[in-house]
Amino acid sequence: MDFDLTEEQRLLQDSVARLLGNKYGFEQRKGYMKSADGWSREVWSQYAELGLLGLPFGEDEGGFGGGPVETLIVAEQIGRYITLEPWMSTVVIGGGFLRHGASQELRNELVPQVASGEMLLAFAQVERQSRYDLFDVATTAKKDGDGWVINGRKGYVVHGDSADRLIVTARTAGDRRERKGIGVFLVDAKGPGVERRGYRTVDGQRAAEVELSGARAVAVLGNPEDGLPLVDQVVDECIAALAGEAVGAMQAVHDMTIDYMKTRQQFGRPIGSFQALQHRAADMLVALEQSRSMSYFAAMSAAERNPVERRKAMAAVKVQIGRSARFVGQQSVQLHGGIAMTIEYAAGHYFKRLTVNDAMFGDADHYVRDLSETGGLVAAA
Amino acid sequence: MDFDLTEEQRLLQDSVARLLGNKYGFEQRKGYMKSADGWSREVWSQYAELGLLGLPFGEDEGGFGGGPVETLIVAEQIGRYITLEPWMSTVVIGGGFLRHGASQELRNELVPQVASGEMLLAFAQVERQSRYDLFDVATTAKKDGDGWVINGRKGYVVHGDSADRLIVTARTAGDRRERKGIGVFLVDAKGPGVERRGYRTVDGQRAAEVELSGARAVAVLGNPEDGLPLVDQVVDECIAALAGEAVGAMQAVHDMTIDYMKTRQQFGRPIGSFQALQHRAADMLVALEQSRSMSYFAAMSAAERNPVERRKAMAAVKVQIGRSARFVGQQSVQLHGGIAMTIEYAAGHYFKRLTVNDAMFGDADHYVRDLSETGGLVAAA
Amino acid sequence: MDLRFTDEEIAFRQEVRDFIAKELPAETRERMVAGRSPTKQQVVDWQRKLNARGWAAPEWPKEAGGPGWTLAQRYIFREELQQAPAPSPLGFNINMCGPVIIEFGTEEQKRKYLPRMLNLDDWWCQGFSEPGAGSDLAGLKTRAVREGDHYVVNGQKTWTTLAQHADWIFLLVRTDPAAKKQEGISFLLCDMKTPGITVRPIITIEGGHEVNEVFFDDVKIPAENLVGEENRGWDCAKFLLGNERFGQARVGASRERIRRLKVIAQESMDGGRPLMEDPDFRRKVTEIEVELKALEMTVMRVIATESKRKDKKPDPATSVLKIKGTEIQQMCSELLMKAAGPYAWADGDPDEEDGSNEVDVAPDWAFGLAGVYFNWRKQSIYGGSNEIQRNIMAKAFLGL
Amino acid sequence: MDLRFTDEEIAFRQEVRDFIAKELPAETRERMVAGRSPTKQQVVDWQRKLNARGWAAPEWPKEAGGPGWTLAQRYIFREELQQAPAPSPLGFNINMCGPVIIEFGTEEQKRKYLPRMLNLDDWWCQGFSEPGAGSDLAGLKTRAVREGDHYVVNGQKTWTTLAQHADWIFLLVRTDPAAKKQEGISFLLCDMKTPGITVRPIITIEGGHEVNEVFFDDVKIPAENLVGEENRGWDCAKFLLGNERFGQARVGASRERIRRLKVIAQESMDGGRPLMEDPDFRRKVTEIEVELKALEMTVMRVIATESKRKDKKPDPATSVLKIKGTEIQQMCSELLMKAAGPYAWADGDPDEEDGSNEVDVAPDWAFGLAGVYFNWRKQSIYGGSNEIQRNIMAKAFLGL
Repeated sequence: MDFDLTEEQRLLQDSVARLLGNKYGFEQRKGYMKSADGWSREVWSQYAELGLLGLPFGEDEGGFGGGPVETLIVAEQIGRYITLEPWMSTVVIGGGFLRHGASQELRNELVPQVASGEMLLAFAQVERQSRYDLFDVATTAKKDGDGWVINGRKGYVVHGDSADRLIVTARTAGDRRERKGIGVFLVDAKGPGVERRGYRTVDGQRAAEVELSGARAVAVLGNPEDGLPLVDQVVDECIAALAGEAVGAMQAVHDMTIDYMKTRQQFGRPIGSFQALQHRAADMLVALEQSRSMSYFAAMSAAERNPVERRKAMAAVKVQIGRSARFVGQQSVQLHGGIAMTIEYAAGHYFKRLTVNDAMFGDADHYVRDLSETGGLVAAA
Repeated sequence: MDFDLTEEQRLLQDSVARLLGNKYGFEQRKGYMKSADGWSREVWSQYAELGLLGLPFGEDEGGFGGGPVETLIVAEQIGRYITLEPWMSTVVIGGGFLRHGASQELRNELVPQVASGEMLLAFAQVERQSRYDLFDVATTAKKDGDGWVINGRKGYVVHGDSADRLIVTARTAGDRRERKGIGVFLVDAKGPGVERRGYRTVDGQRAAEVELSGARAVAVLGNPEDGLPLVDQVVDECIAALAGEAVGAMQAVHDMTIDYMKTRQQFGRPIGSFQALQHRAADMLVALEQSRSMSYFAAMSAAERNPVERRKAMAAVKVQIGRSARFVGQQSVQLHGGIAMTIEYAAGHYFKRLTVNDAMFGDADHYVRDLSETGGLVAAA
Repeated sequence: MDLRFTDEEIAFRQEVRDFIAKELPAETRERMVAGRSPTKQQVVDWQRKLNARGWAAPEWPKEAGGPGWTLAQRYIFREELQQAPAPSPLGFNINMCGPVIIEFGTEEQKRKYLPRMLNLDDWWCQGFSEPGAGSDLAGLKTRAVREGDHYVVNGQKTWTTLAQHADWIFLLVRTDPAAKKQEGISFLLCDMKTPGITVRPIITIEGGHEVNEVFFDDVKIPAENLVGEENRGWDCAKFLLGNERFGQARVGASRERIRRLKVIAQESMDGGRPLMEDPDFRRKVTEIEVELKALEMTVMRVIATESKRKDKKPDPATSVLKIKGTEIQQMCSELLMKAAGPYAWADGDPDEEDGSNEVDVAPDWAFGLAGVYFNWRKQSIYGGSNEIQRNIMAKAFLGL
Repeated sequence: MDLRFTDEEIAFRQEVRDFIAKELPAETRERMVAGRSPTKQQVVDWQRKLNARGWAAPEWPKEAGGPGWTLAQRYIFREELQQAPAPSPLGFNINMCGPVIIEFGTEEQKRKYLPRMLNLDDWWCQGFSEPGAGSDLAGLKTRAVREGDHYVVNGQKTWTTLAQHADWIFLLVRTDPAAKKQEGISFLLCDMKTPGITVRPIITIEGGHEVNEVFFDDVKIPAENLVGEENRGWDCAKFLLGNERFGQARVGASRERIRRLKVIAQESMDGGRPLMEDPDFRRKVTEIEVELKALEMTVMRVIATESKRKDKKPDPATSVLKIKGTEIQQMCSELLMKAAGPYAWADGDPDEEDGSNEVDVAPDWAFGLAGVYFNWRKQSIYGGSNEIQRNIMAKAFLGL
């Protein structure tokens, strides 16, 4: 049992922190948000240089050879600076599908492009009726010659507007809510039959509403008749990364709040000298530390072989992180008072990111139900 | 809309407060608890003199002619002094069954005895499997000549050990959890076929485990084939009274806590000067005031004719009162610190009574489920 | 003790309800149902309809142009507006500045301002808060120096709600810097077109423009615009703030939100069934319904007590109403966002007049709900933060 | 970063588990499963079995009679005891007084006391708290005056846990009343049979006898029973209190309670099905399971950090462990009571040796559970109340 980083991991952490420290001041971030993409191509190319875009791929295929701990390290920095680039979509989710679902040929083609920053990926999964159920898929994929033709509508496709390829879940067989019969397809985002309407989300990131009308898949990821286990695995890896992001964001906004409490004067003294607010800050710290612990558990469990155990672990992670993020986010705003309600102040942006982070792939309430229906973490005896 | 008491109501309140102020000091209460009955026959006879035992009965039959507001007034004082006498069992529940379920003949016989304090009643309803479902009844009543013969086992019969008559729910037809086929029977507590094992409950009151083996009913209350609506109505009236009791107890323990906070010194100053504890006390006050409001709603709703609306209202009352009682009870102990953990200090006794009060006829969790399953208080639109 | 409304009150409620049903424009209602604020024009139009009916200022005395209602009637009226939902009479005019002029103003001031307030010919805004003052309102620094028959004002106000719509501003200024904190403050009325006033928007976290900074740079305000005595403006401020007896509970508004929530949670699917059938979600909704019912009873208690009170001191229960009222409203906004799921997250200013779901990135019922949730976090901060309310309860009521 | 236990550690866990399975008397286990404290004799017997195996004092160094374990082993060992459940090594001996003697005691004191502590030949108790001192421990008033080769002690201690079983007491006394609060305090060892000592039970709200008042009336304690220097007893106290690094988390104990809770909630019917199938109840249980998993990871982080720390300062994470650990334990006790329903309410001292459900007024699995709930409210009060923990975090760690 050892929570220390290896020398290599420490270097990774330092280099990401240094890059974002230079490139992700609040004003810089605002500039990226206002740009056409909604994020920075320059930062993206520096990600590529640092190896962050090849992070999860083997060194033999041009990657960094990182595992869940390395992902956690990067994700935490991303949360600390609430960055806007499509790293989670392209590298964690997209990379996950390539690693676990792509043919060798496809990997050979795409991994170098992803690692170099040329290829952006986005996950088109949510549908209007699906809410957080990964298996609730109405979009269809029909065999047509050697290929597949896809029809349907996907919503909240994170970074779907700038993506080069979309990773689309579509039903090849069965009823809408059947667990079998789901396939995962790679679709050219600019190809025929794909219409995208990009928009900004409340946390300042980008997403798209995507209509697929006879779009042809350029590749199949995994088993087109039974792709749900693949989706589950990739989403679980993403949940572990999201946990890191949330911890980074909570730490940053908590630090910001403590600093503010030390300087902001009310009734002739710093507000941090009021005991009721001190206790609130202490409770936020408890929530943060419990979440940090849980982010380690998430990294540990991302590699768990038994999918039932892995899903349970990630459900627990979502519950802890989501509850903590809600509390820390809301209270950071409350302790700041009015100033945190303005768009010109960073705290509110952390609060918004933490709110969306909680709900990505299902919020704490969703997972507490899931976990309780599957017997929880402790067996009766 | 008028929340002031009438002159007569104020007199009632004053006289009960005066009696209990004299007779229910903490040491006196301890004495009653240690006595054979576990409560005071002397106080009981003074209840009779003040008319409290005839409270809900018409003046024409020797009662006080009181309604839900009068019951609320008395219940609040009972909570304030956490008294031990069987007033709730005999007058609110027993009286309720007599008023709504007894034949004129039976009323003529029993009301004067109840009002004078000679006749004690107890409600034998809970069974080992029933938890809080009033309709879950395994005890059976079988017709035998003109009468009914009862077999079964009842638990947590409050004041069942000192009662003269037991009011027993028993199944005359149908399956264990059917809503139809439940009868309510009056049984001589000392008669053949009745075995009682009295015990003290955690809140210092008395209860009994009762075995009924061929016990003969001395009377039937209401319709023996469909007695559940009668049971519901009486229990709802009791819930309104329990709300008053809880408000009285919360007020008393909150007052006690505030007093303690003003005098108890720690780190060279009264603990009431610590802002974190002040805010806790303020939150307790919010909980108390919301509960007081709800106790008025309970009194208003006790007379509601539509049983569905009445049940919903009482469910809401249980939820608000139960949640508040838990918070106020736990925090009173916490703010006192160690001293409230001792049996020689009153605060812990209020905490225990509030805990049991919450769970009588179902706790807040039970009723929030009930209410949410029946559509809540606000219609969708 | 009689806890029911009288027959007259019940008839009055029906009268209000009928009026709203007949007069409230459908567009206004729909916009508000969607969780967005009514537009300026919608507020003005509605205020004028109310004024035509004599209902523009529920709390004002008859002689000032009010309807002469009992507290119960005022409560019923406001509750019906909230749950319609319809715009409330403009608070700056009707509940803030108006009552101060009625209580402290000259006859001349009453004649000049009150009728235009009632008819919303003038939109007022409030110049109290300043940067740095926060919960410590009396720490204000904006200076007013008397020069001949004018005050010359320099300084800055902040969190000035809807100043961009305003024709007039009422403001607190420091007229005697040597005096103790609460003394040396005066209450002035100022035309927003006076030279030297600059309004700068503050955009709130969800992207809305609701509040502003207002800068005063050698702004000349006629001395006749002083309300009450010079250096006694804190009396006006206390009166104004204490006037808020049960308005912050907003029971009707929350009831309307819960209704809406139930509709949305019926539309929104979760685990293959309507979200409203999920036991955990349903439980949460029920818990707010219960809190709201208790709050409603608390409001009625306050009203019943108020009608008999002689003094004008704030009731400690006001803090209960503020704390619970805002907690319930915030919880409603959170559950609405949750009900909408990922489709709540499309960015867009919910108060933009044009709406912004035109590219159809979310179902209309879901659009913008996260924004409302973010925006409503302000409720536990403004109007005396909920922490300040707890201080008040502990000190003023519990004597700690 | 490697977050798993090593193979050696996993083997060690199995060894402990096997030992417990073989040696723990069924009666002891059953009593503890029912939520009751083990009897004095059960504790003594078990401690002696552990001692025979060399496991009586997991944290002691080898030379003092400890097993020389790593922090991870100690954690595993304690967790296995808790979740068996089996009695832990007696805290007063092994985690409180023993370490103080090891750190500050003379060779003579070590020889005299440590072996008897390990074997529970002497049962120790703690004389720290005093009436009126509460969270402000250093405010203690019990006086010790040096007279020749004795100290003469007068005063009163309170909340003395299991003093009724104790052969010896270690206590803090004031030896220099003129010195500042934390100075002038000394740490003494005292035979409970010394004339002038009176033990008076304090009965706690559920009816149990667990704590006591201990009165000292001209009690003569040999000067050789002073530990460390005179007037430097606060060093010993701080060391003792700071020694508590992760013990208050009690992860294993809570895991055992959750297991038990699941069994009971499976027995207990609710709405015609096992309570464990009620979505709301199940959710509550799941929420503690999640908190407990996070806490377990936090404990492991503390252990991993501790192994590398050089200083002996308390880790701020200790407060997290105290707050969350006690909240979880209290929540377990509350859910157990809830699960039992009305049958939890039969009164009876859960620690009575004879048990008290003999008249069969409740199912055995339900009996006494309300009492445990009431009793466990103490957990957020003692050991530095959870409010004090928040003060510590705000000041020592956040710098507020």
